[in-house]
Amino acid sequence: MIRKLWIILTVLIALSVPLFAGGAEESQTGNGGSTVKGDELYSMVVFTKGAEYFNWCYAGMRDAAAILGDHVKTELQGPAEWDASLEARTLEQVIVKQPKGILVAAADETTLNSSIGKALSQNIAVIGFDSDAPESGRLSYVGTNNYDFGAAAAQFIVDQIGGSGDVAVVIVPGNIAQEERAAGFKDWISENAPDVRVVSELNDEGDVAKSETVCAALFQANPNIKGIFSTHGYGAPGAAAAARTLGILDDVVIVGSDYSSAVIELLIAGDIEGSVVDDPYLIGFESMMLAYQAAHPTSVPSANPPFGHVPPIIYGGCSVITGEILSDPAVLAKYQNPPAV
Amino acid sequence: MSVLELRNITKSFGANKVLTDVNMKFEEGEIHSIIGENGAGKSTLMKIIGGIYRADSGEVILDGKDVVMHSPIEAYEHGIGIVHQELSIVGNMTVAQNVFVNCEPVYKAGFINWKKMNSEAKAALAEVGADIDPEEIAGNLSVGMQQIVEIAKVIAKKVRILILDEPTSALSDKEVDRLFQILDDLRRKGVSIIFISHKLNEIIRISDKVSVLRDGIRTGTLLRDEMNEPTIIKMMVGRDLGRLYPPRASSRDGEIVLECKGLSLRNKFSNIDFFLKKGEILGVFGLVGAGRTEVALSVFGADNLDSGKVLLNGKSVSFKNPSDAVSHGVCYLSEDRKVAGLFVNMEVRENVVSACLKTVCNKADFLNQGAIGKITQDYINELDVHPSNCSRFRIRNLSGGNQQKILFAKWLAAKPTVLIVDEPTRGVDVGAKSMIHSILRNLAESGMAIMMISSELPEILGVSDRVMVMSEGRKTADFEAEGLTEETVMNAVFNTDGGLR
Amino acid sequence: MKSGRFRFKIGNRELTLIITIVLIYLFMCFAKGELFYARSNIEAIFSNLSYDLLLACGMTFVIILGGVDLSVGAVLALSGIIATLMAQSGIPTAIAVLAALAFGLAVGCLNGILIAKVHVAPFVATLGSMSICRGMCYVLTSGYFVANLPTSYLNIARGSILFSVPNKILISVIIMIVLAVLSVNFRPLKSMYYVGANGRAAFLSGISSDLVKIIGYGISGLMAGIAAVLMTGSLGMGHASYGLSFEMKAISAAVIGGANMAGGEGSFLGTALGVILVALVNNVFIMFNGSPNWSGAISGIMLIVAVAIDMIRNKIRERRTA
Amino acid sequence: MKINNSRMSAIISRVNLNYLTLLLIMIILVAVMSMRAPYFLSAANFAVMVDTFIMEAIMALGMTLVILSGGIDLTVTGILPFSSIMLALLMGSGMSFFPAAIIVVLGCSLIGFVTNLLRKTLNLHPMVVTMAIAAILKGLNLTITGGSAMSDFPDSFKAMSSMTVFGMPLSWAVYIVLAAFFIIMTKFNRNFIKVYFVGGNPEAAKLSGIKIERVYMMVYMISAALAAVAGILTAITYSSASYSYGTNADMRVITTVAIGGTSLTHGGSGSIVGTMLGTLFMAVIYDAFIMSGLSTYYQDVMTGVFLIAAVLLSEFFRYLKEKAR
Repeated sequence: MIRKLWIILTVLIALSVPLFAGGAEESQTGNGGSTVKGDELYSMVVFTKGAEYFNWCYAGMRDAAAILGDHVKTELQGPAEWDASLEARTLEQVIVKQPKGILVAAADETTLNSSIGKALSQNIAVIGFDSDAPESGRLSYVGTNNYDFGAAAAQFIVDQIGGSGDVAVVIVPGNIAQEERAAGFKDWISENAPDVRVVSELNDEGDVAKSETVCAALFQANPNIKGIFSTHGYGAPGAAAAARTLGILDDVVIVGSDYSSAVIELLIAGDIEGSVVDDPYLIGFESMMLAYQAAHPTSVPSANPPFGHVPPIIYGGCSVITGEILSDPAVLAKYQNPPAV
Repeated sequence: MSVLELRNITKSFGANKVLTDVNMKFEEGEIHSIIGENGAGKSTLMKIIGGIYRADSGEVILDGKDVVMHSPIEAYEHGIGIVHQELSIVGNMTVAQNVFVNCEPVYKAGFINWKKMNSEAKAALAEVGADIDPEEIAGNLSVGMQQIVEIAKVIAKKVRILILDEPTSALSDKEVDRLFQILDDLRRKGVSIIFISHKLNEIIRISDKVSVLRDGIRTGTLLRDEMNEPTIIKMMVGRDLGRLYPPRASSRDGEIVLECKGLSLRNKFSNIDFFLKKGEILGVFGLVGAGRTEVALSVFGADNLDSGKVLLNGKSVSFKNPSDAVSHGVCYLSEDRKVAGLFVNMEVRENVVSACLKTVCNKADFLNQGAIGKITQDYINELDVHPSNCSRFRIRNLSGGNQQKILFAKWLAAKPTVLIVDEPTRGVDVGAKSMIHSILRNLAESGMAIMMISSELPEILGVSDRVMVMSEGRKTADFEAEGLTEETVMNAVFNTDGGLR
Repeated sequence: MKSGRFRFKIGNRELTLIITIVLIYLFMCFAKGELFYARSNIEAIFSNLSYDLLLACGMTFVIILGGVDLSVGAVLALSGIIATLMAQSGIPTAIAVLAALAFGLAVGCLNGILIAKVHVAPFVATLGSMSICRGMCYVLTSGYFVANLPTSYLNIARGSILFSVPNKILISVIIMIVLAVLSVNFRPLKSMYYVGANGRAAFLSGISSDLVKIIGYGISGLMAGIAAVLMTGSLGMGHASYGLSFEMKAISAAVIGGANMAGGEGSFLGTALGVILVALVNNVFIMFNGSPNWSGAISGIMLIVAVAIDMIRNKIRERRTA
Repeated sequence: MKINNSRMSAIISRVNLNYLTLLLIMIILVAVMSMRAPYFLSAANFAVMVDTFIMEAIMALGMTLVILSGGIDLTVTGILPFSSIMLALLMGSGMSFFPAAIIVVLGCSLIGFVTNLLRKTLNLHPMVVTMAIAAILKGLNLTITGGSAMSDFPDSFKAMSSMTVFGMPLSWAVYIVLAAFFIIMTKFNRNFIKVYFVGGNPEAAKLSGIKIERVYMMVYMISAALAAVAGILTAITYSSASYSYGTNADMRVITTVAIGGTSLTHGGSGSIVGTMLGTLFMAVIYDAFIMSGLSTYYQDVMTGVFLIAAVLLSEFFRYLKEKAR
């Protein structure tokens, strides 16, 4: 009996699906769901959705879209896991929605190439940001020169430790941006600070608690350690916790990357000395503007027809923020209120 | 020349010598029974023949050739098939698949021929007199039916040497008759059959020869005309057992302890009434699947009741779970000791106190190891468990009969006033069996009310004071045990006017 | 009292682990000298294994019951976020902490109910709650840190009430020792072994196996809750990514310590030794500047190595007795 | 008419309620989605939806066998990237595609072999061993690649990403062939049917003369080989190889198999067809969240909810069946 009922129910509902589909045209929801005629959808695709950095990027994108008009809709997509193939799949799914433009932070340099190519071939403007896929044919890239980013950290840390001593780098292996930062860091030191040695590279798997573990062990293994640079946003809080447990917060210089409420708090408290930051909000904002520009060609001749003219690369700068800089309430306000996503 | 000959087989597990210099010959077309107490080494011997164990020394000679087998598969290849004591039915597969496991009929390309498999399974089952749908899922069958499938499975393999390790423990008498007919047929076809059983009457009925093992030594082999119960028992235990069953209750006027009225559970049993008196043993007889165990489980709180009343000492009770029942002094000794009775990977002492953990704790709920040790040793001595220093042994290292004794110890330690025992002597040899019977009687005499569920009619008649008969979920008769005959009981079993199912 | 009420049997596996740990320790003392055996290094090792110790404890319960709990990492993250969000918004610390513990307990009990009452496979039930909890972390925080916590909250983990040992070490070690002692003779804990060894038999013996299971999973969740409070307090912030793959570490540690995934076997002392062994090897790894690529594989490698050593020891002993 | 009726009821009685319910939920989901997102019912979306989950779909076939045998295999998350990296290495050193692919598949099934060997000799639960092996493979993958993606493939290989077979992408064709193969084998091949026996009751299977260790070896090797195939297809699709591929794929695959009705409690019950339904279901969910514009944060939550719901339902039907008996 139950069987029969179930079968009948299934068949009935199956038959009614086309009815639902028919009604789709008139429905209307915001935030990139379905769009009414005249709306334009722009999608941001990232590789670790939920990372605070990308939230800032998306906030910039959203504000840019608001300036461009009510008809410009945005969405943030991407897998929570760090998996380039998953990101590529998400990108392909986004393409089905036929957005006007896609902003991509690529999980690695090559995996997304074919998906980006597919989007371009369907007249969807693709702008790379943060992490580039240089051979993909993306119209433009907005981001930071990660090599310089690492060098800035090196300069700051060498300055703080007085030009001599041992330092270490915290890194998640396999992330291009972080590898470049580490390379920039090490190269700058070997060229400019002969008395400073990079003694160790640590993997904290991008996890604050793990970072605490590895840093604590590092401080034990190398009592002469004077400074530590984390190439990503989660390393510095972990290193600070380790130093706090061992009571050596005042003896080591901890420099992080990017900003988050946690990093800001630690900077103000003086537990970490500095953090190298670029401006993810601005990166998102500019990427959105470029995507819109590319999607709406003007009379200016373009290198990538049928898209509008956009510059191939825009590098934003980076700077080191410290507790001192943040003591200015105006500066602090900028970092303190993370946008809701 | 013998089909199979065992020469000087010796086998030890650690320091424990299980078989010593055993010699035996098995001829074509004869049924050769092996009997012995638990721990006498029968199962080990069969496992050596079946390739599951290897002997430490001695030879297994097959058709005059010394063979060494490393696995059951090789034994099959030599034409040796075993119906194991533990069922080897896989519950989630169909009956046909179980019958033809590992030798499915296939097309030339190697694909299974389902049609042929089902029809051949049907034929194989018909051969053992069972009308079972080969496409039925085997797990849906009763234990007795599964046992028959198991037998069909081995017979279908066309073996030359067929070993049956206690095949009748889950069968009704009718099914046993049928099985013996089949064995007869096979014997006539020249198959040599090795039959292991604890049931003396069965052995005498069917065997051409019977070999007796005691403590790993063959004490003798009897031919057909030399067989009789006293001789065999004497060879098995090395002494006269005297009376087979204990005396009946000395007094029959104890008060009623447990009374059940109109117990019903959908699809299981309906309208069951019975009562238990202090000092009495109520025997509950029925074929496998009659609903006896189900009634016991429901009374014990392990299953639901749709309707009916349970009165304990005149007060209405309804046990929500076994823990409730145990704390009221109602205990249930389950039929399947490995699945539902003992913790085989835990120590003997841990098993003994498992049903009375609360009583061996101090006020703060900490176990008193000293008390546990003492209780365990007391029961080991009282029930004559071997070896007597087994308190810290793991259960799996004990023989079946000793495991059963530990199961008894576990429930006795819970100090029950009402004890329900379900097939208390399943898979237990004559010596241990009579011991368990006298334990039951002693318990009753000491004021316990006992309900004994059994499918062995002689046991029911010999041990009980009153007998209740169940069939297909209904109670069909109540008898006084004194002077009751097997025929009367069997008539009651089959005199049902349409069962539940 | 006399016949060893608190008899603390050291099993073979524990002995293997103790020998291994002592050998590694001695080796490191020779190789690195003061650097290694300094109090601060020992403290560093212990301070970092405190979360693992708690989760592995809970996991040992669950494994003894014959199950597995994949949700602990995610429950840790979510309880941490709940507590920090509450503390951040000015709710009294005590209430925030209790909320975290209660949440952990609740999720654990729900797992237990699904497993005991509805007979869902432990792997599936806890995989489901893992997904749900991890998802909820991001729903609640959008991936932002929850920082700016009151000092009273931070001090739970950072402060020190005894011998200037940080509280988080103290709390987890005390919980561990209490459980290790209780599991020997305390009836409610002892019944876990019965339920794990044979659930049906335990039920028919009058042990409420369903309840025991629910409590076991509940404790596992509670441990995750406690670890969450300690972790967020020690690090000074809550985040959705906390506790990633902690369940695997906890399972490894318990199995290294001799717990049997089939149920009925496992010891808290062994688990503690397993956690210590992995932490020690991690420390050694960094002392010798090992490649960061391999740091994630340490617990897996140690698992295989430890079990293999134990097996070889058993073989040798068997041969000697034979 | 009467014959027709009885045949009808025979068909009805054979319908698997689990699968039917899964189908029902899926249809409802599709209905709701197509209401929310106009692209949902389009052919393009269907293609993408299948693509999204094709790698997991392939691995789920092997995982079904492993779970049917009563085990579990977490190594797939390490083998998938490992095979793509090995392929890149071999082809980078000048080997042509087919020999390289064959070596990779064989090499990865060797990992399955070793996994099973360790499980057996150390007497460990498969979950624990496979977890350890997965961690070791990750270390290996990171070391070989140094963390960056490898794209050192010849152009002929890169062209394969747009290759079609009978109008289908290569990965679909591979999946269809493999799925058909496993459906037929689990129904008709002795060796594959043994998996059910071993999962249902290993002791009984052993006594029935089945070499159960050989069955375990087979399923772990198949699972590893299929993960290798998935890795090769991933490399083809993206013309790259990276350690990051397949992160958490083990959990997605197991979820798929569990939703498809293969039981992790009662070994030996479940089927490849069920897994295929589960795959479709997961593909719909993963696609629906992106298409609808709902926050993908809820995707994890919903997967968890559906996983538990699916298992609850199948337990409910099991209960109904038991009650009816």
